[in-house]
Amino acid sequence: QDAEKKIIGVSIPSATHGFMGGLNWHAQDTIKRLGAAYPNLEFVLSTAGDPAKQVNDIEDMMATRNIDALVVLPFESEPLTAPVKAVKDAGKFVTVVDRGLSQEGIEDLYVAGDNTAFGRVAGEYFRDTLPAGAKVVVLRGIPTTLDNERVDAFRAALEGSEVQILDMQHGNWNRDDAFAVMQDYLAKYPQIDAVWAADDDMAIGVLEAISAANRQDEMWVIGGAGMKEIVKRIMDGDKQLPVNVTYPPALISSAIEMTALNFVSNAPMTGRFIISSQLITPENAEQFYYPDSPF
Amino acid sequence: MTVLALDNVSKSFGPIEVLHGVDLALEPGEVHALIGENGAGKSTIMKILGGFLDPTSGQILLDGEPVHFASGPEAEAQGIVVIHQEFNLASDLTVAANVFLGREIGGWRLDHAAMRDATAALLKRLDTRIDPDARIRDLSVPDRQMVEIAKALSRKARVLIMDEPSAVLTHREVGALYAQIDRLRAEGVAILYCSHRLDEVAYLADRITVLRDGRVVRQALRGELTEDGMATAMVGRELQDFYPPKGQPGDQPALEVRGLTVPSRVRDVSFTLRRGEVLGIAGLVGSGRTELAEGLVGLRPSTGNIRVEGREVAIRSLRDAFAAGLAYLTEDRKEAGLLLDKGLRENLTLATLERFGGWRLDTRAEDAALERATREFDIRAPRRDMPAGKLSGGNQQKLLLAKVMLPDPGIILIDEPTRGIDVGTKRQIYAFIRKLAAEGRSLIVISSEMTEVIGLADRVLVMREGRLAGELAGADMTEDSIVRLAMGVTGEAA
Amino acid sequence: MKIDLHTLGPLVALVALVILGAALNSAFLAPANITNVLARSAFIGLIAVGMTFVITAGGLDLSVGSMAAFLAGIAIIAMNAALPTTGLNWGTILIGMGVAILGGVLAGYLNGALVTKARIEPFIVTLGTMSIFRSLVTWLADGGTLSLDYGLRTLYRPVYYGGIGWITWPIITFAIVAILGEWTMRHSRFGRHVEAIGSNDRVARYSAIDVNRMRLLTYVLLGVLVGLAVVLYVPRLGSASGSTGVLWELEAIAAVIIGGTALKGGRGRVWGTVVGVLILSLIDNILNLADLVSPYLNGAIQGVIIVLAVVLQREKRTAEER
Amino acid sequence: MKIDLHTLGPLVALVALVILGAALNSAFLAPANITNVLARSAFIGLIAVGMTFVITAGGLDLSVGSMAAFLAGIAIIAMNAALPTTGLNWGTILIGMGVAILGGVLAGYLNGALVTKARIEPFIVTLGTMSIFRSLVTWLADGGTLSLDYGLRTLYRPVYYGGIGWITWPIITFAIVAILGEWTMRHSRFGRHVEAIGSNDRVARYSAIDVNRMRLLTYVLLGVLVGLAVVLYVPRLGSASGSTGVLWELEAIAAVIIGGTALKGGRGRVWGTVVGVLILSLIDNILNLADLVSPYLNGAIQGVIIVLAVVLQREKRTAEER
Ligand SMILES: Nc1ncnc2c1ncn2[C@@H]1O[C@H](COP(=O)(O)OP(=O)(O)OP(=O)(O)O)[C@@H](O)[C@H]1O
Ligand SMILES: Nc1ncnc2c1ncn2[C@@H]1O[C@H](COP(=O)(O)OP(=O)(O)OP(=O)(O)O)[C@@H](O)[C@H]1O
Ligand SMILES: [Mg+2]
Ligand SMILES: [Mg+2]
Repeated sequence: QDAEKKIIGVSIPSATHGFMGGLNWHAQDTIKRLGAAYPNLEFVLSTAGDPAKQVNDIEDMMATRNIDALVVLPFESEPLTAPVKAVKDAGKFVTVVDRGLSQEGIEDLYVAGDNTAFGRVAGEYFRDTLPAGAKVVVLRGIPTTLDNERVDAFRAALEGSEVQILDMQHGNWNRDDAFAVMQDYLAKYPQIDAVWAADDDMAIGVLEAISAANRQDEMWVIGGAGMKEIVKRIMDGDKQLPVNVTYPPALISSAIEMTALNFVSNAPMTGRFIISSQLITPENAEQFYYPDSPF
Repeated sequence: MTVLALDNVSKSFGPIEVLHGVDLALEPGEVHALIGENGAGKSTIMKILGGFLDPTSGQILLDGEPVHFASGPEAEAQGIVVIHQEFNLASDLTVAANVFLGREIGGWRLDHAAMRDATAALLKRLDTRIDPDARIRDLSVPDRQMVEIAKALSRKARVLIMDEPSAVLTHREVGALYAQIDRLRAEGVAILYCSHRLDEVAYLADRITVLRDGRVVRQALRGELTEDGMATAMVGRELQDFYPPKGQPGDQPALEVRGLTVPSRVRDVSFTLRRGEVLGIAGLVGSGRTELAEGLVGLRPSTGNIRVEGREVAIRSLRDAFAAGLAYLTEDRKEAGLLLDKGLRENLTLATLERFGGWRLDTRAEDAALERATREFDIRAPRRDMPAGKLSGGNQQKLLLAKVMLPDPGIILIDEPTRGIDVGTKRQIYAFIRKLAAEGRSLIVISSEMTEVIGLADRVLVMREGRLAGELAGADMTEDSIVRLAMGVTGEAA
Repeated sequence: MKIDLHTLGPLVALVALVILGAALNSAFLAPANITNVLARSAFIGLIAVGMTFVITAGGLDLSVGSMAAFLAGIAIIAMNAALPTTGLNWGTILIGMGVAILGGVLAGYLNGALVTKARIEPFIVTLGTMSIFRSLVTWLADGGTLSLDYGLRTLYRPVYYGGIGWITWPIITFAIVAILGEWTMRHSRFGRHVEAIGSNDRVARYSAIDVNRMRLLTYVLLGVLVGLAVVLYVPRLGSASGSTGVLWELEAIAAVIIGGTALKGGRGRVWGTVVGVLILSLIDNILNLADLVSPYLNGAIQGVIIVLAVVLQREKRTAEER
Repeated sequence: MKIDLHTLGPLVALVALVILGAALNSAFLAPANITNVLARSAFIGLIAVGMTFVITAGGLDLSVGSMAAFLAGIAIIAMNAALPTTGLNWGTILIGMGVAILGGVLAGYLNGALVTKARIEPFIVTLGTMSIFRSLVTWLADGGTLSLDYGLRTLYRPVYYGGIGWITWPIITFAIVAILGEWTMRHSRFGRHVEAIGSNDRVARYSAIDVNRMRLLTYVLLGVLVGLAVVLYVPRLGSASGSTGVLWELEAIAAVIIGGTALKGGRGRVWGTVVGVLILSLIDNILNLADLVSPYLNGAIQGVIIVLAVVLQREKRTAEER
């Protein structure tokens, strides 16, 4: 039994929208589980509402909690690069989750989803499913780099096809905003064949707006990230929600777990783990369904 | 040799002309008194001279030359200093900061010591003990007025315009003010002085201009007009006896106060007010008269035993006092009396709204009440829908009186009833107070005007440093004996 | 009747926006779009009417957005919890509505009591409760979303989407509350007292008005209206989360001030507030309907229009004064 | 000397927090932690000192957070653009600093001019410019992040992290600005006039004070201080985006009011503001020191502490007034 106590700091953005909520839940759940399993591991969790606060949190972990490892999901890549590098330079084990730092080679372990694939998989589905001349509208997230990556990949996938993107507005990964934007799309465009809502929270708002306008039969909606309600409806074969694209919030669990293993097992845990986005279809939906998660 | 003059000046607010072709000339080394009824246009003239208002027609002559002042400060740069009827002090700032506001002493760093010393010297000259470092909001109304005067004295004035500077002052402070006026006159300053205290006009003025309804109706030199003559010229008719005859108070006690204490301001005051009686309360500034009244009506936390009509009542808020039939008219009409930005109607009925309609306020009834009040209290407003703050000072006071009388109280506490009120109206108010007493109501009149207390009250209580210093009645009520009690001087010759 | 320039200014801005909208897109004046915009305005609208009273009495409430999220959260939890006992019927929904409104009363009372009894600056009190409510709802939702049971949601849905013809319930509620609010401000004792307190609270106290009680009441009224907004909000998406109602407080305060109510109190105009709310919703709607610019710049256009709407109103006022 | 209870109240709260922090974690009082807390307080601190003047003069500025993001954005763009010409040296960084400060002057001037010349309520003006700045920086960054060239960032880094021993430049800057601010408020003509304007602007006007000019100056001063905060911020994170400086305005205003400056103006306490800023930073720091509760509830604890800090101060005041 290794008596030495190891402290692992976990710094993630706070739960300001559905996906982050799921991620927060998975992080806390994993910490609770691992804390019980490995008594010599201690975890410090902090959540931040903006990049500057996240840098503060990391500084505090270094200065007052004396962490041995840091698991960080950067709020934004650029501003977190230097502070995380400082942690690495202090000889700590660093795991970066989901959003890569703007400088290569800082982290020991990288666990991420694939934003480009997230947009591409959705885009390919649109391209392959929709007939020529079909019209789609897009709801974007909060203006950020990762939203840009997703949207660019989506657009690239549709390039050359006969599918036309009518409009792209920001729904800010928020149900209410998405509802309002979709209502206005519906007022503005007499023909819409499909909607890419890019996030399941937004998809919920979009679906409400469509059914309020009684146009359920005209269009289908694709969200993203595999929210349990949406996955359930895919499982049930809902025509309005033919498929979904994964971007599992559970990737934080893998990251924390691998970091923990680095201390409790002999196998060195380093490298890059990209969890690519997959298409959830009615056939495979069951394996993506986590009824206990809040997301 | 005229310094400043108005030449055929008229002034309109909207469609209403309030000054009609006024001529006025101020000479150096002379005190020029401007008198007239409430709303006659005195303050308007002063504001025009001071650059705070533009005349609608006519011109202002400075040293014989026509001038135009774009603002008050511009006129002040020419040596024309105004003490306004309403306070012009920033209440978050200290006394010294206010006195030197806009003309601070010092280079990069303000010279606090110099300003404090200069302020202390000015205040000393005015014979007051105000702390130059006190904040204005912590000062009493008279003290604020003394600061205003100190502020005006600190400017190098060629022309000093004073709009009712003495209205809120007591005896002692008025003396200090006169001394300063005499000094300035000797230094060749031209002074325009407005007051409703005719004795003071007779004492101070070298020249008197009487204004009625925006017109000059009389100009006179010192000694040409008696006080009666002034009153007659202002009102336009003969005025008879100033104070109405006193009545016969009943024997039943209307209000019994035992051991009333307002923490740190009033201690252990007991008295009885009989039905139909007018009880005066006199005292120096800061003697705690206002606090006594406010403690009595629940506006300040107080302890003690109060009986109304023999029944013991617990008064913890003004609402309780209303329910017990007490009403209180504050001395601080700008800060505690009227909503200056609201209309006359809203102000009149504010304290008694439950009498005007049920769920929906009955504006008709309110208008009718305003109609009655304007008649009864002779409130002169150019327009019904104007904000109360645009009324002339005296008319604001009348509106406040009307507001307090609206609930028809049985016991009425009036703090400084005639502050800023013209002689004619004063008489009306005195008669009114007497009439109320004759109807069986009981009144407490707090006043800093000794003659008013003596002329009006059946009995007078004198306060000193938060305690009752004595009680005087009948022929014992003389200025001399009141002052003795108020100052704590005993024996015959002090 | 005298024309009130304070209310007229924003009205001009509103009309200008309507004309702009109609010119940009013919769908703008279609009944469906009008229904959408009005119904969406209802939440902020109800809250802003309450806020008008709070601000008129010299107060402020930054917590309303978080409060709405919190109330929506507890209402959903209550309905889900009651469902097994009370069954899938309107009774359960009434329980949820009751929880939202009662919760609003308590939350408003909390704010009001801290302001009047503990004598803390309203800005600080409601900044504090804003954090508290927001954090409580996130905690209740475990960082995620609280969702109403699917059956209940289906039953409850018509409260947002149904109505009399195209005039849906939110529109009706908003209209009634606006009329009652205007009436209360103009014609009731309460409104008169609220204006008096905001104008000069010392004068109000010397006029035997229970200043603290009235102030407290304005916060409670606002709380009730937030609760009512929640009653209409929950059936729309059937969920609440930490991101519900973010920045509603700023929108509500902005609507109140655009409408001509003075931030320092003393002068309340409920009609103006209604116009302000409509201006703000219309800006969003028009930006979505027209392909004006990069969506990144929507915020800038919004900002410019808000300032312009108020310029229209102020220009008049300066002329009136000297 | 008379003891000022308004400043004493928050000071008590600050001391209580320090004791709490030290009790929770021995590392709390270590120089490294103190440096961290003080240095990160500097951004809000500088802004809050400026905000003290704006609020004291009876104004308000909601745009500072967005303004900071915008200024950081243009400073970064300017440095990146200048780099090929001027090379990798301090000259380039000085250009960036100049752009930030000059931009601050202009942005402050814009706010001030709209408030004083166009006579629009400060709340609305700065709500508008808040949207505008935020949206401009998002647009400049094309929805993503504007990053400073890596070489420049390395060169610039010591401006945030370096200093004299553990007293880093941000701490030094904040200390100097706080002292100058306090001095200006207390001992300069400008400070005196600012207080007079906030207390009663008619009186100020009658005292030959150019009220509009002074008000405008407070906004410009605040703009400059926002620019200065940006000069320190850029080397810390090396980037700017739409999420930079979100909610800084609320934090700065809260610090000012916790410090005892009245929201309605007339009474400015720069020391109090400094204490308020430190209280707010310490709350965050202490929440990170110990795993007190669910992170979801951090906001609630924060809210409670803010209200308590002000209760401490108000309790005293009521006692004094009675
Ligand atoms: N700004 C204004 N707008 C409208 N009317 C005004 C304004 N200022 C004064 N008035 C009116 O002009 C008239 C003259 O007012 P003024 O203040 O000069 O009277 P006054 O002689 O000073 O009276 P008092 O003795 O009561 O102070 C009054 O009827 C008053 O209501
Ligand atoms: N330290 C103070 N802080 C606040 N208000 C004060 C203070 N001292 C006096 N006042 C106010 O000033 C007014 C006058 O109070 P003062 O103690 O002079 O009583 P007074 O005997 O009634 O004198 P007078 O009626 O002549 O002004 C009262 O309204 C009182 O509330
Ligand atoms: Mg007058
Ligand atoms: Mg008194």
